[in-house]
Amino acid sequence: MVDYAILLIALPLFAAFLIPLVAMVNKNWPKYIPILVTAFNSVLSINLLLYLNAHNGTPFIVKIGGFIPPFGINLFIGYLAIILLMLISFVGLMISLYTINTVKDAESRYYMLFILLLMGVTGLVITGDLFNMFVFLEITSISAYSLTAYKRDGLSLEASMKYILIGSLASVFVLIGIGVIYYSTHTLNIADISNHINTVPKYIKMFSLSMLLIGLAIEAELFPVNGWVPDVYQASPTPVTTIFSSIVVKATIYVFFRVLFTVFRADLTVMNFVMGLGVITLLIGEISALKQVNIKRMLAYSSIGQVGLIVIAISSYSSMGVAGGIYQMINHAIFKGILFLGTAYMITSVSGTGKISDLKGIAQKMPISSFIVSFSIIALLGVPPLTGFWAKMMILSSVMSSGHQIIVALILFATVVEAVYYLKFIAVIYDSSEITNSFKSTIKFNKIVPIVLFALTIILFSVVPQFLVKFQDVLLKAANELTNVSSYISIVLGS
Amino acid sequence: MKKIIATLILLVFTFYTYNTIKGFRFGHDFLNAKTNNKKISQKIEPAGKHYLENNKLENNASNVVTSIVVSYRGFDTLGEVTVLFLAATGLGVILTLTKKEDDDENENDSSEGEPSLIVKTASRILFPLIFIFGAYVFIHGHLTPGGGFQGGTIIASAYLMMFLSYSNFKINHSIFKSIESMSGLTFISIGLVGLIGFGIFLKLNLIPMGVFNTLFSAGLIPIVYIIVGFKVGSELTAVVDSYRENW
Amino acid sequence: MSWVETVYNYSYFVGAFGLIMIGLYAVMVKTNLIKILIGINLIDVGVNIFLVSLGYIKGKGAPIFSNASVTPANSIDPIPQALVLTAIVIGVAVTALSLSVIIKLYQHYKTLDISKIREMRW
Amino acid sequence: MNVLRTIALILSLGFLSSILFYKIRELRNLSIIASLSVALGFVIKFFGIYTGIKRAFSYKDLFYFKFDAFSNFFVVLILGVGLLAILASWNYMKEKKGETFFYVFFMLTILGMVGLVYSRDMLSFFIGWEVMTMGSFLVILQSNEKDRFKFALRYFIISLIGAYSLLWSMFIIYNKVHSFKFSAFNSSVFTKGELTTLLITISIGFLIKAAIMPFHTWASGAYSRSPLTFTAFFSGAMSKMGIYGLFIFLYGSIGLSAIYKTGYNEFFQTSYFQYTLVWLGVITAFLGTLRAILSEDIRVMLAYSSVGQLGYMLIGIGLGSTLGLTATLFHVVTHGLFKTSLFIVVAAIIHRTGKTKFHELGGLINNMPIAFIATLISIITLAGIPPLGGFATKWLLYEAMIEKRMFFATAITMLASIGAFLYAYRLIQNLFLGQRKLEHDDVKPAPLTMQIAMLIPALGMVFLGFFPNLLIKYTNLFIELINIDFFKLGVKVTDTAFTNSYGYWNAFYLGSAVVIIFIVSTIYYNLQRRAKIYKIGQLDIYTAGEYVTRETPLNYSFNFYGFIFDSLKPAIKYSVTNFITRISKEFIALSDFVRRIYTGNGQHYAIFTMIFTIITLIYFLS
Repeated sequence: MVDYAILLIALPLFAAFLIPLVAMVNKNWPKYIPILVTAFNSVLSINLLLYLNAHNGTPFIVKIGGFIPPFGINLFIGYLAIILLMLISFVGLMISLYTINTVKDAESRYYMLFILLLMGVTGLVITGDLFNMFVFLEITSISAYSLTAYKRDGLSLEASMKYILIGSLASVFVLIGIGVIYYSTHTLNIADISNHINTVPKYIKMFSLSMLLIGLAIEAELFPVNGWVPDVYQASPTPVTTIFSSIVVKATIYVFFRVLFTVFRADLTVMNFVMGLGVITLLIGEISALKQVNIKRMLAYSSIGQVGLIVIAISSYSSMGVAGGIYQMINHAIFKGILFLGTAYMITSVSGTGKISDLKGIAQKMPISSFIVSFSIIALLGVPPLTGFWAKMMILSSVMSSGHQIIVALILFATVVEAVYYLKFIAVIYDSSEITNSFKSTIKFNKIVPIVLFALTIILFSVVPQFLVKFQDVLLKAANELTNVSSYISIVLGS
Repeated sequence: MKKIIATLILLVFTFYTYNTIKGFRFGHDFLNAKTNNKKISQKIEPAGKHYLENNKLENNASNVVTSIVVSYRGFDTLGEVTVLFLAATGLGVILTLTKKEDDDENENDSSEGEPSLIVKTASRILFPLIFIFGAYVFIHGHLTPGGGFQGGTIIASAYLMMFLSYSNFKINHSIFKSIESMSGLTFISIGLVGLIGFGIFLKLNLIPMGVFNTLFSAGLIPIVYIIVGFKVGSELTAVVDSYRENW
Repeated sequence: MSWVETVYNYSYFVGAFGLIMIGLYAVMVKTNLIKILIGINLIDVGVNIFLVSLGYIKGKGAPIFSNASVTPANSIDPIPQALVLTAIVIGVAVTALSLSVIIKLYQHYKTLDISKIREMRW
Repeated sequence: MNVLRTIALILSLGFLSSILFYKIRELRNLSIIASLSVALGFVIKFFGIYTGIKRAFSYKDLFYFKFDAFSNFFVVLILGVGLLAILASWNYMKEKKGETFFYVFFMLTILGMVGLVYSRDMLSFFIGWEVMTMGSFLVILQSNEKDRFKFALRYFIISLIGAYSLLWSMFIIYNKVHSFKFSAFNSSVFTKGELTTLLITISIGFLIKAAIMPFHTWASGAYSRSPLTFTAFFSGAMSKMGIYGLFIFLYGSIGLSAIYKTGYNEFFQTSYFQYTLVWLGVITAFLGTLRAILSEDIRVMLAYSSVGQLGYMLIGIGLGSTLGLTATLFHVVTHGLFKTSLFIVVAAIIHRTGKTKFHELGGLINNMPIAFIATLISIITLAGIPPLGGFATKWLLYEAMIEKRMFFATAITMLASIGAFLYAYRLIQNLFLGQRKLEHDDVKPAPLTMQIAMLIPALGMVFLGFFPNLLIKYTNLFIELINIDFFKLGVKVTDTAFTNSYGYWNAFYLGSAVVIIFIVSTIYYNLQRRAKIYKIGQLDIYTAGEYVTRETPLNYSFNFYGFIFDSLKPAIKYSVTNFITRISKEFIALSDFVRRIYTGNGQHYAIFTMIFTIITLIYFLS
């Protein structure tokens, strides 16, 4: 009985609808609901992992409404989905811990949007239906639009406007793509489409593929279409930015590749194109980050670069590369969680505007968070034997073995560029000359605890080799779920 | 310059779209066409055909589109409802006035832009009629074209009319909010009942299916659509109200 | 098939993509935010028409079995209609949200010109 | 228990205790010193036993380590120099700002280095390499210099470029050989072009760490800005890791025949690649010496001196002959000894006086006699004057170069060693002799631990000067160990001398002769002095009929080699440092240009989207 997996979506939805009623009873209660929901989801996804381990790791489907897959909507849950689910719920839990007493004039609507954003991402990760995926994409983006504008000042409205403009184009392209593919296969189930995709005339298939690729590339922040990203990251409230960077992008990248790999059974020409996009995204992101003065904007460009790296890894199409990409997703989610939350904590302590120079010498006042931030930067740069290094090794070796030596060199070059601006940032926060800013020091436990927990995760991933080996096994299985089309079809449609 | 670029882009886009559409067969009866393609390992009929043929058996709703929207793809509809809910919430968030801006526009001259008496009276009469029409549309969603979304929109339009004719017409926010929440909760609860009872989320044939093509048919579909109608109506009204209040 | 014939036969598709093209042109060229939003709405409408026309089958009617003359065999494909319903609702939601953003933007910047609203760049 | 595991355990315990007791100075320092000396003793104890026998262990078929004499040679250097540096830091770092974490990161660096030296696969080598770089970067940040961040960053970034160059070549190898083990390398699966790429990327990685020109730009800043006792370790042991890496990659793994495959020159009997290495070494030795001569800051001078000395080692590597490799290994030891000693002397002087420039100091011989003796012995070794060890290096090196018919290069190298004498002389003349500054009258002698730390290497140098053959006996063995079996052993060793095809060098006889002459002349001098008691003080002179007071500067020490500087002025502005600074500026300008693609105008983003659409459609549909 794994049908309770639907609770991953149903429960947050229930909670979101419940919040207005709760808020009527007591204004302070809604802020605890996200914690409860994400904690529940964490427990549930761990439970699913145990179930999967007990059943040979074969992915399972959940039928909604009791209809057999090609006719009803189904969920598809395997190791990959569970890894992402655990990531979503864990990061979500940390951020909801952090959010208590953070958002100014915190009202119940913020928590509704927050939960629904997480719900949309969860749906994206587990759905097995193309149109349903579109719906969840829209849920994700509409809640993201609103959360971006949450501060209601000029910057956030501007960012939200740009996001809506580009996001609408994305949804249009996705919808056209879905329409064309529906017309050619007469079905919307991903497995069923995949089963029929070879009967579609090549021209029509490629048209549909490019439409979906464009639409999803916008959501997955690939280069020429990611103009909205830095603005949105800079202007939205920091917990929301953290979710964008840690979770939402990861889910959209997953969807991007699920569509390419499974729906279209993409071949090498497509993958080379995507890899090229990844390389450009990586380079432009890292190079643009070099001269930023605003810390959130710098981290935003860095996220873009990391997205490029993940895309390169997964588009190498070897199981090692895909596994490395998934690994890097996890790493990046944790690192960016620390970086965004940690720097935001610092910035609120010095009441700064978010400029890097505001944080001059902050390390003397806030040693723990400064240390953890620096530590995560070092791990992000891939200094061995920390966790970032192993992911990078997997990615590099797979890209190398797919015959793209130049891309390996470019990745390494981009990492050097990344090191420059990140180390400059460390230099600023450890600058001991003098502190210009006024400093109001109160240790807030709800802020420091998520950061510390994130750091412990890094150490867990880095230091415990037994865990690492087992983990690599899981990663390879997850990669196999993404690349192996025929097993996907047989699991969903039955053999 | 921008125009030239845009035109060029659109020309290329049109070229490729045209080439693609050329491959389509408009109006072709693909539901009943026979495919003898050997590439497919397992032959599965088009989903549309399956819905048309099995709808009566599985859902007992005479409107197949409704049974698809509510039953076969009920999960989508849940998402759709969520999207509207999100839009209403986000709108409320964005349009909430911050206190600083409040002071600038504090002129309450309500009498000047007031519509004439004829408009007011007519809308007062029309309001219940439109309301009932909306209710009719969503109650009969499984029998006739229409349904929860359409009916909800009609109800919201009734409120819109009232907003237009009475500049000081106010709705009770907490009631609307509660309706919104309660209907959403009910929708999910119906889904959860199926999950708890049968292990299937959103199972809609829990109650007797009734007689085909009558009001009491199609299991839980009309009930879900009524809930959706309430929800959409209250949400869209809230949206319109937000605009009006915060302009 | 000559292109005139194609256009004639596929008038729904042509209309749908015509709307999409007009909308895209507005999005790319017009600087007024409201006009851009209208452009987006045109694209939405175009896509919806496109989706509906995908399910159309010549000589068949709506899939509502309220009288006996309608049978599964002479109904059109109902799925695109269900999809369009969802797509319309989503389009409405996005439009409502973006209108509210535009209202607030106007109050803040006192302009609707998109090229002047660029405090964040580079 | 496995020796390797024991050493790892001992060092890790030291590291952990440095973390645990990071605030309790005595406990922390003692535990670190204890762990280092136990490890050192352990290595030395098994040094002989495992000579030639290769003790190895691997973990998960991924990490592969070996305990053999070649590695032990370097490990003894690392642990020894590390021990001395930490000993010296006890007083030097006392009550300084970065004291607490200095030891933690120092131990981290040592751990990484020991790991990389024992590793016999590229993956663990790389991990050790990065840990070392990271640790040293963090140590530099613990100093009190104001501009330490700038130089530490430069060091780290350039090191990262080197490391990634190495990583790239590792992946090129792994992609073909499917193993990271050094021994698994098989040159037959590589084409000539690939081999050339490999050689270039590998050598870039190591030349950067060894600060060979043109990759030396980080060296002067990083050496002079880190805590000076660490610089002793940095220059004395860490810079040799580049040399070690070249050894193990070029000759231990890739092999001479594969290097020859990339292009062989009949006249020089060497490959073009090696020829380039030799010339890089020669240029580095010459220009590094020149820059050292022109430096006014003691620390910068020693930094450039290190650069120049590493150049000598590279020459030996590039030659690739037994003589050359022997010279390099020999120089690794002598350079380790005298640079450690010199940096600790300088650290002591700066610690006591707070001055870092030559012209601010002088006449310290009476205040710091032990430091003077250590300096004297060190610079004799540095300048390559017989009878001390430096001469043996030079002798072997010149012979090796002449053997390969590189006469012009030899001439320049000889010129460079004369230059080495020039700058080394300044250390004596400007620091210890001459006129003492007024404010330095009551400068105390160097702290005890630093005195110990500077004297031990001095003794080592004297010992090596008399018995170079003992070391050469081992270096022959090492060269054998790293699989260069096709070399004929060119250097024969007897008890007191070593011989090769070009001649014969018995350091013991010569050294004894020098000592005897020294004793005799001392006795003679003292007898003479007793005869005429006529003592001349420093101020017993007149200028323009005026008495000279202590305030009058008598010592010529500012801009000491100014005439050389003046003659080279036009050339100096074309330095590599300026070039790299310019490149980085251009790059930042480029990045500023690139990010302008995010114009901030939402409509532009929409247009980008449409352009992307068109590109995608054209790519996929035509």
